Amino acid sequence: MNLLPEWMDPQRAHAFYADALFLIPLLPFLGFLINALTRKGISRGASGGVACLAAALSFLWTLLSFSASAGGLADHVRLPDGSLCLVRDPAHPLHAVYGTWIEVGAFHCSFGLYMDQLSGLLALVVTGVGLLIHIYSMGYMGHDKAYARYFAYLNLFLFAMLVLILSDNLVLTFVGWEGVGLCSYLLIGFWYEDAAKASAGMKAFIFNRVGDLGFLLGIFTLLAVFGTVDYVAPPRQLGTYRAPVIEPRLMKPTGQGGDVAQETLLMPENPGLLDYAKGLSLLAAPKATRPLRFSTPDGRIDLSRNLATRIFPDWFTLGTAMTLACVLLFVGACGKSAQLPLYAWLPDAMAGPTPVSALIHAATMVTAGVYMAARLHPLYLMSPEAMHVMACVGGLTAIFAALCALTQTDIKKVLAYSTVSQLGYMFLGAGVGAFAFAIFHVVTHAFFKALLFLCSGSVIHAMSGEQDMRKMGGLRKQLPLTFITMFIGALALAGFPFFAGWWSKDAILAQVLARAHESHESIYYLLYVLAVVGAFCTAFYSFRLIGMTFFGTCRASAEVKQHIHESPPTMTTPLLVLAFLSAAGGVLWANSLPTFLNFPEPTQNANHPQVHHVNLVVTLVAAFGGILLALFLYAKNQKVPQPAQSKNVLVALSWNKFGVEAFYDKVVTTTFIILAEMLYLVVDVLIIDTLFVNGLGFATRATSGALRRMQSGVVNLYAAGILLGALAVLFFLLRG
Amino acid sequence: MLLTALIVLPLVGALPLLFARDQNAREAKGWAFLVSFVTFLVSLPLWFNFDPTGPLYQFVEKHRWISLPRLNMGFNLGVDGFAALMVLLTTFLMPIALLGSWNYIKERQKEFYIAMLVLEAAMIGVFAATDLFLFYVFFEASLIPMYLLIGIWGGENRIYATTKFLIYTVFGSLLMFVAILFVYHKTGSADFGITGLTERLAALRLRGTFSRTEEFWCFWAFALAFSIKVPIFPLHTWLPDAHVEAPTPGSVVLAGILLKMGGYGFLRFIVPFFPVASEHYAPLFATLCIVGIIYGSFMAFAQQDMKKLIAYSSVAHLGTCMLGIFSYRIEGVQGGMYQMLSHGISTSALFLLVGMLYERTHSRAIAYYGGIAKVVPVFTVCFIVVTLSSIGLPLTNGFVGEFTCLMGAFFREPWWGVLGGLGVILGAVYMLFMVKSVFFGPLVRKSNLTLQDLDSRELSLLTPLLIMIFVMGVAPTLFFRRMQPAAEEFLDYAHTKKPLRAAAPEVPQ
Amino acid sequence: MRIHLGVFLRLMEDLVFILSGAVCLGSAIAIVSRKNPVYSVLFMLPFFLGMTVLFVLLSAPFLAAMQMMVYGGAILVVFLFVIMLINLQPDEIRDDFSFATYGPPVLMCGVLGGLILSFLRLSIPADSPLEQAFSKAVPVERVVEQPLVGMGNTVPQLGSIDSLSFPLFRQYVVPFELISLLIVVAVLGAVILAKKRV
Amino acid sequence: MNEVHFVTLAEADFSWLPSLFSFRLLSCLALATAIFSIGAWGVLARRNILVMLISVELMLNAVMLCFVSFSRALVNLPAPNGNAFAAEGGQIFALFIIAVAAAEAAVGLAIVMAYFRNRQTVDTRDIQALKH
Repeated sequence: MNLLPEWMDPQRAHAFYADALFLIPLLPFLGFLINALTRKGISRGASGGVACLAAALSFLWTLLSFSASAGGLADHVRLPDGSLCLVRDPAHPLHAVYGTWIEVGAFHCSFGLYMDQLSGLLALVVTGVGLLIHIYSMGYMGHDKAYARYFAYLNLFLFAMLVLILSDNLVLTFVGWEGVGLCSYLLIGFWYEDAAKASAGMKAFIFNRVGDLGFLLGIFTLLAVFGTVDYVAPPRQLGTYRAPVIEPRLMKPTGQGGDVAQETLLMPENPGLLDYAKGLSLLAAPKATRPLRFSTPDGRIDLSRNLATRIFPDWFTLGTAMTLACVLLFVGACGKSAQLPLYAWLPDAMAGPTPVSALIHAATMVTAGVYMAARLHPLYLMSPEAMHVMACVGGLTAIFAALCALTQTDIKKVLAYSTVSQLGYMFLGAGVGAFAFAIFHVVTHAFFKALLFLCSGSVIHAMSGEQDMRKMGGLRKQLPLTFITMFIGALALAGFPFFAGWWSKDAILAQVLARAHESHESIYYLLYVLAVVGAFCTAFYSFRLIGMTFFGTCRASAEVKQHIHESPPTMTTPLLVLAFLSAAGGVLWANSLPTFLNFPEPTQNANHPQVHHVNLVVTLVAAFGGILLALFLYAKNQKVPQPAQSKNVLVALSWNKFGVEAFYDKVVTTTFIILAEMLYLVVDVLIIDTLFVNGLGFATRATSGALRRMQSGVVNLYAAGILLGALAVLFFLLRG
Repeated sequence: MLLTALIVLPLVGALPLLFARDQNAREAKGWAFLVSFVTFLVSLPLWFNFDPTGPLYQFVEKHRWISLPRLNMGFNLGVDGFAALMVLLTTFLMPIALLGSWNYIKERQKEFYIAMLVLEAAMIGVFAATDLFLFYVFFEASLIPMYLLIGIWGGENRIYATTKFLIYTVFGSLLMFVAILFVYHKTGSADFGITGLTERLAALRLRGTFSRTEEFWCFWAFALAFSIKVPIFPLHTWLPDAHVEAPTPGSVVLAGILLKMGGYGFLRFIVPFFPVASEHYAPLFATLCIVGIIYGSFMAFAQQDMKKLIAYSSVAHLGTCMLGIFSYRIEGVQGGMYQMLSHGISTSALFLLVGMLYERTHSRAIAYYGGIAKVVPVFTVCFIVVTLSSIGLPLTNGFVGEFTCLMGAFFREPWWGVLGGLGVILGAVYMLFMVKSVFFGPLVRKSNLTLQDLDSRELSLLTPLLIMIFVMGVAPTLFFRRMQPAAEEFLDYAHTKKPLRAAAPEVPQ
Repeated sequence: MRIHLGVFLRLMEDLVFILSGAVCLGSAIAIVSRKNPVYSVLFMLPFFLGMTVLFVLLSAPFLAAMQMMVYGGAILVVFLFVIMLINLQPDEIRDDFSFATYGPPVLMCGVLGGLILSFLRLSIPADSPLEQAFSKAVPVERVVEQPLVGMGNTVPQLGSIDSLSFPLFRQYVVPFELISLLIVVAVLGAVILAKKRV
Repeated sequence: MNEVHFVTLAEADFSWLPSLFSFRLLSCLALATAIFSIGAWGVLARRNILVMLISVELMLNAVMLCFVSFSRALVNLPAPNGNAFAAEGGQIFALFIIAVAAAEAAVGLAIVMAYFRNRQTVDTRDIQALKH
């Protein structure tokens, strides 16, 4: 898809777009500044308009840059000698460095932006879905007082998210990483008069912080091993056209693997993490046993100056270091992407406005962890253990959250848990090496989950703020448009064939099964089973939601009933667009995605006929089973669940989220508070202050009091003193 | 003459106040602010004319002061990159602090402003002195105005607090004085020039005439004084009391600059003078710093009083920065220096904000507030921004310092980085908890409904701080470039790799 | 058997020394340990007598006379007078002789004595020139090389009046005058103190 | 001066003690020491000012004894730097001591009198003006 104007020389265009990348995050930031600094100044329409305009321009520019990066130089380039040279490089990334940020000792990190297929794709999703949700918000937040503040936050979020995705080094990614955390904190606590909502925001931030520490330590570890945090080698020089495209190292031969001999010849002068990983992957010896300090004979890869050997114990091999780094980074991902055990903030995050839940807590921010894993996949591929961890955590989260979602009655809570569960699927896929499909699922999930949230928002809007599904029902008459779109979304989520969700989830499951089939490790079979059960649950709860909301009779109170109305077009248009995407979005890159992202094909072959068919059948059965059962239970014969009073142990477990959140809220928090109080009272007040500091004071007073008594006024005693002095003098005289 | 001018200017400015007849002359504050602002303007060359690629010490001046046959103290001034930044921080914060005390100080105003100006002069002297004895004089001199500030214009419990503050500090610094005299005697009573002393001590160590025992004793004498000042973990209890009782500008100066003298001492004296002992005790001190980080955060969480909370938070933050310094990695050392600067900015801002709230309601209790964000939106925005910088959000000053400190610590010993990093989490916990319970939630107390939002004076004194927060967060290289030579010099001494110039001149000309 | 005269004299000296020393010590102890101050004062008499004898023995006859007159004659009597003037009834004398008040002083003084003694013993061994000089007889007259004004080149025997008076009014004249001044002042002070009602 | 080792009673030698019972310099000094210590004992132990004054007299006498016995020894030693009357010096100082003792006794007793007239006591436990 080449959107370049004809008159533009591809090379100059490429350079131009690379240098102009900064516009993509900058536009939303400008929108934020305008809305933040002129809070009272401009009218509601203006502030909303500014925000939407910023998002729209950003999306447009992303599209242009992406097209430039994706295919701007697809066919031929002009060599310096004027001859044409074929470059079969589907991906020629845009890379620009705008200046140094931090430079201390050996550490250097810069303000650099980098758009390759991966980051370009996600930037598109973010800006696109973001734009839709901005438009939707204009309708949804129409009645809110803090209109400008809302759009300011939303733009700020877009800015941070785009920095996260487009940055060319880990530390700048971390900036976006924390930035989106901040925005989610602000937006969850958007209605801060409600203490519960404010606390929910705080909870989200703190859980994220726990992950961020892991992320930081991961950065340090990588820095210690490779001495850099850049993803790839910096571009030659800023502004002018960069030669690397005609360097053979970027002429990746078609088909995977490629001519290793040719590949290995080239290593940029100061490589980035991914360059190192690529180079190491071409070395013969297994990484697991390679010592931390080595350099290849031809000096291609030189880790002999790294810090790691000074820091880590002797038994640390390169593999161990990679495992450490990747697991630490994955901890960060757990925080951000709400995986076990750090998922607990996401369900509470639904306290925020619904569009926010759609944008931040479903479509974009929470997938940052998956993006990080995919961005660093060469590193992850160097450490099987880290992949194991990722797969297991992902699988467990998927089934866990799906089970939790089964009995929720709050419409948004259901979607929240479903989000956690879907994220679990993504990590499961990444864990078995199918990074491309994980990203694929990120994209499709962004479509249908955003759609579902927006629909639920429209439902809530219609029900004048009611979120409990037990008070809804039979809404398909009043809200036809919302009903249809949400139905499509549910189908996509449930993995109904040929809907977006089906392609991606099916692919991931196939990969898991294939992995199990090839490695014969029982854990993967288990994971596959869990995932399938999860898929069944997904189908079930999504249609339980549909059934309880749109079918049967309306259980709402009278005055709510007469307010029920279809949402304004500003809200329904985005629904339609998203509905289309979640219906057809999967067909786009069903199987071409790996080559498109030029990720390595997963080691295992998912097209193994046996695997393929088994998986196909199983997933279909799970999906249909879940859908039919749910419709039968909740659409046909109307039973209103009362999970809180349920005697059934399983229901109770699911309703109470297996006690995890209770554990966090009660045990951890209380322990923390008590510990703090105790420490303060015992150590600070009692031991240090009372015993030592004031104790010294009292001791001084006491001794002086004792000494004062010696001045009794009895002459004899003074005489005794004199005599004692004489004694002492004599004594020392005698000692000589 | 620039540095001398900087020291003399506030003192001269204080003179007219001495003769002011009216006790609470409105002109007093205006004059004091004018003087401190002029001082700031005069100090600007330290930024613009300082050449990072030039010699280590710049703006060097030497004057005869006390030169007796065996007692030779020069009035020698000079700044390296870091000291220059500290002087700039001082001159930058002082007008802001004075502006912050505009309505806070009601009685005995002229004395107050005299004390502040004298304090400024002393603090500039501390960072500008290149003569150990001169440094000591200024170091002690800076105590007296602070003692008065807390003792006269403080809160209910001020006498206890100020006595505690004074005794704590003087206890340490007197021990240090003994050690200073010992070192002076040991190095042949030539002079008190810092560079000279350092190199002579190194030479003695090479010759083996400066025994391990002597070095360790001296180290402890120095380290105690400066650890109390920082403060490092078990010696921190004077800080919360002093902060709670001190008037707002007092807290600002105390947290912003006085505490930095501790870290400055470690950088400038302890490690260069006694590298062997420092290397030997670095793990111990790092452990104390880590304990300080975690423990201080817990303490902060347990507080009901905002000022106390912030005080404990600065225990944690300075723990981080000392951890960076003790890592002996260039990243950590520069990070430590940077953390000092940024802590000076953000904590001062926090104290100012709390002070403004206190001026309005005369309460610092967290429980007193709640949900006031609706009433004072601008104030809330400022407070949240400062909070975020204090918990180290990227693109604010807090992040750069914390990040580099932790990086240095991790490179020295991964566990230091891991444990020190817990501060990242805990910091968010207590700060956000305070923000939530002060600004968010329903507005319970009716009296808070009439709170005034920031007026132009308060905005204008906060703006520079907010700007600095982002400048330091986005363009840290401006500062790192200046610190680098100082940091490298420090590391050369720390690793005893410094090539000894025979009969080194006291300050490179 | 005949006893050599020198030996006999030495024996006598030892005997007298021991006797007078015993008297001094005994009366000193008595002075300090009598409950009633009157007895203390009375026991001063034998003490001063013993001292006088010792002085004679140490060839200081003039000093002995002075001792007898000033101490025995003046000071002792003054003490007696004072005792009489303030006639303490036995029940007013509240000196307790319990171990608590006597033990520590005795101990301290014992230590003091012991220390001094060992000090002396070590610094003056039996064969030291001082000891030998002490054990020699006192010369009747000493010959000096350059003659002294008004005395020629012989110095009279130690302790005789003229042997004392000469240095007293020559080289020790200033202290002598000062002492006399002191006595005048003391007398005046005593009179004033005793007269006016303080 | 030569070094002293403090020995236990068991290993101490007392062979020199009998020589104190002959007329020697050391024995005179020992006697003076004893008297001095007794005087000191009196000053410390007694509460009666009169007796304390007497004890002071004892101590003064002890000192006189020292002077005199040294002068007795000095006679037979060569006169230092031609001072013919080195030996007399001791006795003259003893003379001075007598004078000073007289003065001291006079004043001291006068004070005692005055004090007694006001307070009706000569007991040091009642005379504690220095305490305050």
